[in-house]
Amino acid sequence: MNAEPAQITYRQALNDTLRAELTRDPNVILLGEEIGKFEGSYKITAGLLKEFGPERVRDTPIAEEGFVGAAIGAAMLGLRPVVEIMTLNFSLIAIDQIVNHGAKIYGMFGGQTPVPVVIRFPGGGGQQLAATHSQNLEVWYAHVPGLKVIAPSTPADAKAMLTAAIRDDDPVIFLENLALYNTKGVVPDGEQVAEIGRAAVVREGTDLTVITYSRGTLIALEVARRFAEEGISLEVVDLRSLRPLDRATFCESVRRTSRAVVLEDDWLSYGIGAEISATLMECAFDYLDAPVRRVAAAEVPLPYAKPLELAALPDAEDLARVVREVLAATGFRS
Amino acid sequence: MNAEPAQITYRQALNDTLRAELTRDPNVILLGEEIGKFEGSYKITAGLLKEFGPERVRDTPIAEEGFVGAAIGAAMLGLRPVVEIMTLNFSLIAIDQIVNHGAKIYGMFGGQTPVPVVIRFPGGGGQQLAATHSQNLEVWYAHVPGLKVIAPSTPADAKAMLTAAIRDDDPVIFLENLALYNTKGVVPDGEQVAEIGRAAVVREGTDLTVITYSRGTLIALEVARRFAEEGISLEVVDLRSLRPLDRATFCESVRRTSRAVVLEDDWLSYGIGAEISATLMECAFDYLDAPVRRVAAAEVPLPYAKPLELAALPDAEDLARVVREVLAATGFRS
Amino acid sequence: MSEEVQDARQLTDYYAQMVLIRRFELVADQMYKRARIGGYCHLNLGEEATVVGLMAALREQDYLFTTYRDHGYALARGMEPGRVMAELFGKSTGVAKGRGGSMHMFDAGLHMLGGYGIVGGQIPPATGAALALAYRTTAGPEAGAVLCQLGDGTTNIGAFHESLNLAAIWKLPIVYAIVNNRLGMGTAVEAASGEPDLYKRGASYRIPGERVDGNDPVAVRQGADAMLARAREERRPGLLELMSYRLKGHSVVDPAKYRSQSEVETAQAADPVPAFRARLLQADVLTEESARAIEDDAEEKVGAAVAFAENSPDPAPSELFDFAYAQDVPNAPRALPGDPLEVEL
Amino acid sequence: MSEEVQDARQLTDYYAQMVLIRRFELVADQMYKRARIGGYCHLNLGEEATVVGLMAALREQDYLFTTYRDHGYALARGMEPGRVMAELFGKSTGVAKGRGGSMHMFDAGLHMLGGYGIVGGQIPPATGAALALAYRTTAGPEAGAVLCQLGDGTTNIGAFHESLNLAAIWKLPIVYAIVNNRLGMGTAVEAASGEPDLYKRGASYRIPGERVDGNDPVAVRQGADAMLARAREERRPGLLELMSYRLKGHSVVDPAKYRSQSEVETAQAADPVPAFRARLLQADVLTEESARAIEDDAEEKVGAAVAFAENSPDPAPSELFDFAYAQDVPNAPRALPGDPLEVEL
Ligand SMILES: Cc1ncc(C[n+]2csc(CCOP(=O)(O)OP(=O)(O)O)c2C)c(N)n1
Ligand SMILES: Cc1ncc(C[n+]2csc(CCOP(=O)(O)OP(=O)(O)O)c2C)c(N)n1
Ligand SMILES: [Mg+2]
Ligand SMILES: [Mg+2]
Repeated sequence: MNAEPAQITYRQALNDTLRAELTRDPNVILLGEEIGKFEGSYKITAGLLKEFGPERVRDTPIAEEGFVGAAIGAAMLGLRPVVEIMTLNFSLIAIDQIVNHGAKIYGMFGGQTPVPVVIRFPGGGGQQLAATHSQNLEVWYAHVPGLKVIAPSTPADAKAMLTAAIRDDDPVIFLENLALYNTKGVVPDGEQVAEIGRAAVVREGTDLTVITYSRGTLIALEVARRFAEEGISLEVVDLRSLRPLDRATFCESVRRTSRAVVLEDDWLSYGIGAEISATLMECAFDYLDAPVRRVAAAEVPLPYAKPLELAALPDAEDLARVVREVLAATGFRS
Repeated sequence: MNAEPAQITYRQALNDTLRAELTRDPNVILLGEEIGKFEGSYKITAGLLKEFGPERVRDTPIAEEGFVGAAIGAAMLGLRPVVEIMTLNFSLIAIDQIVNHGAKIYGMFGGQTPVPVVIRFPGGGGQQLAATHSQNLEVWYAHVPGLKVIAPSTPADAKAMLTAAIRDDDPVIFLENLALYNTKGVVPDGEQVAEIGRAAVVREGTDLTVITYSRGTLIALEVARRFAEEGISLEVVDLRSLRPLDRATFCESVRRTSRAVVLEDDWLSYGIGAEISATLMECAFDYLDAPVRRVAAAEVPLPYAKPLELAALPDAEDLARVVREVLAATGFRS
Repeated sequence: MSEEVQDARQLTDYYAQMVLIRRFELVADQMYKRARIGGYCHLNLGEEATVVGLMAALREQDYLFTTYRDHGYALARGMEPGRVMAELFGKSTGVAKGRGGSMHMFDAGLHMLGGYGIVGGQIPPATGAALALAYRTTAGPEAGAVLCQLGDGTTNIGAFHESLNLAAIWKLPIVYAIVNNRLGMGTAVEAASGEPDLYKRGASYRIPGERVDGNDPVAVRQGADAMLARAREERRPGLLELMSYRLKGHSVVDPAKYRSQSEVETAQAADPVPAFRARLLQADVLTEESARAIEDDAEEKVGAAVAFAENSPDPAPSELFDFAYAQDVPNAPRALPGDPLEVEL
Repeated sequence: MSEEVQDARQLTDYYAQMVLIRRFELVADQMYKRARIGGYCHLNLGEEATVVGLMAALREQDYLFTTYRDHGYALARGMEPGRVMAELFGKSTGVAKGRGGSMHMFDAGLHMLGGYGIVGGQIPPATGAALALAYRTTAGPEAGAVLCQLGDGTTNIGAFHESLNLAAIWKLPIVYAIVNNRLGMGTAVEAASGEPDLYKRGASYRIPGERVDGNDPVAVRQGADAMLARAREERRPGLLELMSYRLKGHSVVDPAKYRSQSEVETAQAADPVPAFRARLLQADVLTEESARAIEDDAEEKVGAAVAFAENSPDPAPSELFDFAYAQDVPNAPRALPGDPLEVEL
């Protein structure tokens, strides 16, 4: 007699969470370009200016270095700013503040002043936005001690992980994805606080582990469903946290399945998948039946034209093909 | 009856090469903070202002984004600017120009206008410069299509690779290292032009391959000499080019030696070594006797205090220890 | 040819260009809504007089850098409408071979060195182009100069500050042209800029600034001419502010709800295209007939542009790596997603 | 206490602070040359009057952000000389526990929120600190404000522009204090800045600017007092330029060959420490004896600071990860170089 639980979008989950945290804690403020009157480039902050006023939902000029740095300074005095950068691509303008300041201030000054700031932005291609507006450079941030870097793939995780990020005392890079905003899922009511630094096995399986995050998780789950129809059982690990990286979860999985494929949206060389594969080299060497393979984007500035964009970005077909190749290489029969 | 060939410093090799290229091609100009009157923070440009004048050796204000971007624009009109950024750490301020502009302009606009700019800077820690002045973020640049990223380890390579970089039509990140400037080596006379994109086996060996670059090469060679005294034969691969990455050279080496250790100065997670290990996973899986290991920096903002700095950075002892561990794990007896 | 006749020809030509841009943008809007165009699409609707006036002042030897709001500049600088539309359609025949799309018009031959999508991103390279001109050529009335177009909202970003300072101390032949369309997305100039009289911001670098009516192509041209002349002859940078207005949303998909009805009505009443038409009719430069002929011609040209774009080939996936590097090197990656690593042993 | 006596005390105190800084820096220079101090080491020699005047205007509730040239600020803000010296020595007792070194003095309790080594890097966070003050407190004569110190060369970087603009439009209680010591490393202000009258650069944001003699601590204090008062009471940012001079090289290792002998001589003649001494003797605020007592006291304090630093323990390698995160999370990396991956299965 239970009604089907209501599904909400990833966008809505973010919006609800920001509202809840603004309501809960007066130290939480939002900063970003066009987050107020315009309601956000991707409408994540819709309605919040009206509800909380311009002191707490603050439109900024186009000055990423300035306002991200200002958020860092405000956090040093105990505010908990949540900054929106329109897309990951523009975070490059603020990266000195993020990496040389936000990530350093706590440790470099001997642990005196935490920097509880959240920096949110979507990455991702596939929207024909061309080379400068389609990047997945999360690996840059994931490389940097002092930052926490998280990337939820579902509305429920978006809620629980954004809540955790806002309450965390360290600078958190909160990676969203243009392709996820309209995806839907069930989101539990009430306060949900994820533990930052934990991956999740989002589908259990026995034959091969797909390791991925953010948008990739949806693709991996779709591919796993397809393979299930053929009696092939894929396990899917959603990394969720890129720093710290929960190596144990995927190592344990791959030790069981003996086969692994990484799916990532970024460029192959020096991408997220490199660390996953290198980790498996160390933690699952004796368990692997075949080399770990990576499915990643072609290494070119992403072109605008749709056929080229499609060719350059990894998709379900690419993943399925590689999964099959790995299975075949290990003489797997379902 | 041959005299011992003269050795010059890495610094001198760079200085000589800049002079030679300024002399050869009027399109070559130098730009950077304090490169003229002050002769360069690390004196790489000593004497050049006097020789070539302020139009060609141009002191800039402190405005990394501005002058790196200006060099990119000048390159679009056919100049060949060589930009010095004082250290890698400050390149973060210019990174939007480097990655969103320099790396994109040729491809994104359909191949109409090359961007022949060289961006030089030293990376590296170990000088007690603390967290914001000691970073090794070359992996960020190595991840980006459209850039070429090279990192010579010897004075001879510094010369041949800087010459190649200046004559190359693409944006080249030329990575130096604070610890290398005073190191010496023989540098062949006359024009030397390296091929960008090639690694080098800088010491041949049979038992284990150490893969490294920049400062790491010197350490690896030293460790290899020590092991040779015990009758253990290490091969050393100097990557020299991080993008493109010459996978064939180190894959071939590891297929022969069956054992590999990566030495890198950057932070372990998502560092250069991750890609090397992940590559070996794919190209040498069946040849490896033990998992590839990585020797990298501890993942903290680098502290100022010497004992902490020493603990955080990889050195010859760390490499030697890991080499021994890998040899032991594979039951190696010399 | 008498000056008057010449003048009349010029004015007629301005009108023709304005109408072409207007028509092109309206059709681009349609084509976007019909999903012929993807990504972002920012139009010059309302800015035609500014665009045409600026381009009229620019000579062949000069260089142009713009923002992502660049269709009008591409057309007025001389790119074929068909190739501009083909770029919007992502076709191989596009001015950037379909790689760039709406935000990234480029033609090396015409010295249009790009529309740029990162706010402020074009300013340092434009400044560097002026550095190259200063390095290579001598000042004089025929020397080349650079025009760097930017939006009002863009004056608040660091790259603006750093670049203008470089241009000042290095005495570069460049004019920074701020198209003040009153808004950066939904943010009014006054809300974003401590000094909303943007032309005054040159003072921080001793760069002279001037504000001009951006709805009058003649005034725009004169303002730009004077500053470009100083750039050419004296190697002094200038800061030109063109007061304009964005008639529609920030991009095609923006309903621009953040503006009041009265604001929109005022703007529409000042729409530079009908205003310039009326002025030329009044001055007997145009007749109702000749005006209509111009408008019909624009319609036809844009129609042909669409047809050209429609009939042009898509780039083939096999061409993906064609412009990976300007100069080839060994080991450059060319793998498609999921391909095994390319390691030639 | 009569005003005159109070005044005399204050002036004496300024002198004592100036002398302490002077002595501290001279000893730091020695200690660097004896390899007790590593990394970079930038001294306030010649800037003592500016430092002391600024710090005199700053109240307990205010916040301070500076550059890497920060020893004097640390001392004048109230840090113990021994802990400042210990920081230079990289000891656990240092104000940043030896993590930061010369460029990174910090004391949360004293609201000294850091020396910063990236040029311009301190300006956005300082602006954000002012935002936090504005958000949390009401304007008024007792309200807190932020003082953000920066160098002349730093006014050319984007972060300066973006931050001042934010402070202007958001009406933040902050004073940006440019210490114009005429040089950024070897580059003269005129060579780096299109507008070398740096206080005028506030005009781009309608931020009032003022130039003050940085060799006179009283003038500096008065200038800063007035601007801080406006920041506190009216929430208006200010731009204060202090004309100063760097007596030695950019850092301890720089021989400063790029300056002429005459330039150096002029500067030495204007050295603020002896000048202020002479002035106080002249005004009978100090006697030769009381002056000497102050100087001896400074010498003793700095000597004690060195002894304290020498005798302090080095941080132990086992403490390397102590401040990796403010809030712990699972899987945070704690491996030393060469350690096998930490994977708890
Ligand atoms: C660095 C950066 N930040 C943000 C954006 C998103 N964005 C694109 S256009 C725009 C507004 C620009 O306004 P203005 O400079 O006035 O130009 P207009 O669009 O009015 O022509 C913004 C914020 C961007 N492209 N780049
Ligand atoms: C972004 C950045 N670029 C360059 C440097 C190197 N650098 C350190 S101090 C300095 C000069 C700064 O001059 P100024 O602002 O006048 O301060 P002063 O040293 O005179 O106190 C430079 C270029 C840096 N630390 N950060
Ligand atoms: Mg605008
Ligand atoms: Mg200075």
